[in-house]
Amino acid sequence: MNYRLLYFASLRDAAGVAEERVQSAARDPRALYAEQAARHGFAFAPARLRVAVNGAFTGWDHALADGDEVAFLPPVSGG
Amino acid sequence: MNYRLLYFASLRDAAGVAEERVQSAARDPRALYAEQAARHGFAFAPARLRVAVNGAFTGWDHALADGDEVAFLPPVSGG
Amino acid sequence: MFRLSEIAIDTAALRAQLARADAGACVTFEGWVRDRNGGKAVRGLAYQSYAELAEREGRRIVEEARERFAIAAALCVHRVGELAVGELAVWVGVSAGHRDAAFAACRYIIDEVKRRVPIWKNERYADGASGWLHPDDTPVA
Amino acid sequence: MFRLSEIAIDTAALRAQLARADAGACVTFEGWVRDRNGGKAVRGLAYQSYAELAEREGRRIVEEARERFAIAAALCVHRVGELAVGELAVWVGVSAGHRDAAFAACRYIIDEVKRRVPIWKNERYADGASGWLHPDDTPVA
Repeated sequence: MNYRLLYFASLRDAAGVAEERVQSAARDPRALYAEQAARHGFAFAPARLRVAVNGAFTGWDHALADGDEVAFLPPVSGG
Repeated sequence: MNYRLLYFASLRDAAGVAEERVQSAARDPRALYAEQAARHGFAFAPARLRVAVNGAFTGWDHALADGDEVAFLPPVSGG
Repeated sequence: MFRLSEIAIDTAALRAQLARADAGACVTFEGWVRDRNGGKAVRGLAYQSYAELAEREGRRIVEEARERFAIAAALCVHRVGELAVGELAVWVGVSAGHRDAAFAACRYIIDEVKRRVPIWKNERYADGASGWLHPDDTPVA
Repeated sequence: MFRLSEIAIDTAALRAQLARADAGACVTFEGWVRDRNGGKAVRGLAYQSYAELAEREGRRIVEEARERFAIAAALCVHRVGELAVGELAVWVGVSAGHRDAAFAACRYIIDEVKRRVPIWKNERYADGASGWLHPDDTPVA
């Protein structure tokens, strides 16, 4: 499947890009993050992150569809 | 003794003046208020009021001195 | 700082006085003249004060807030005289390193000002009546 | 209303939007860029956001505040991009009939924004270093 991945804050620094398109056999955010964490060397365990698909928060077991926009969100620090 | 009395809010309306000078045998604010309440028809019981002498809050048994400025203060409603 | 004002309160100037390089939070409270009270339409109001004692007690309250909470600066200005509906009656501003102290101190100041500072509100109603108010905004009996 | 802003926040214009004839209380919170954090001198900072989701989540928070508290109006604007020390990073304003609800709703909004809205702060230090921050303002390990 094809996904569009968005990266923010320290994940963006680690990936070296703000977004990228990937081909992956992963069918949920959990598997997709494991794959990308290994590739980019992300330090965060999934429990520290939230996941959003197509601009809405969702769970790590969400069933992904081809073309989905997926973001792994580090702990926020606005305000 | 001579006192200068200040009136505010509904006490001012009842007295018809913002301040007045009175001669009185009263030696504390409690006796002085009883006297003025009878004269002007003040509705407030002393327990509803606070008393200030010379611009500072004090108690009803405060020993008054000749020339003191005494104010009986209705419940406040600023803010 | 606490003071009474017979003219409109310049909130921008007051807020600028709260700026501190080590302050990360600023909380302000504004009390506005409402158009009704207890079902009666309000046209406006007048605040009367015992000015000397009001400023002394107001300064004491601001000083208490500085002692009780970890704040950088605190200011309060209360209008006196005639006010129209929608006008600013009282302004409280607090800056602090962090928001907990800023919220707590701002709340403390307005609560204590309403409870202790000798200022009295007289509301003018649309039906032509007027009256002094109790602290809980019910009319004096 | 919640929105992100890439330019300085006009607080006077926002406050004017909160005015309601039946509102007697207005509470605002401002988050300012501090000159230090954890003992390090801060030169400035940059906020990054996931804009689409940040505005959606921010609007949800303001809507929650309107459901939970008896308020008249609520607004929140959060800066993104580069900010200098002393600049306004986030503004929350709430008007209400009475001050209890105004204070509670203002506090609710800033707490939830800091907890939930996808915005990240990167501080630039006087020693030339920079770093992303955790929600508790400690550096990311």
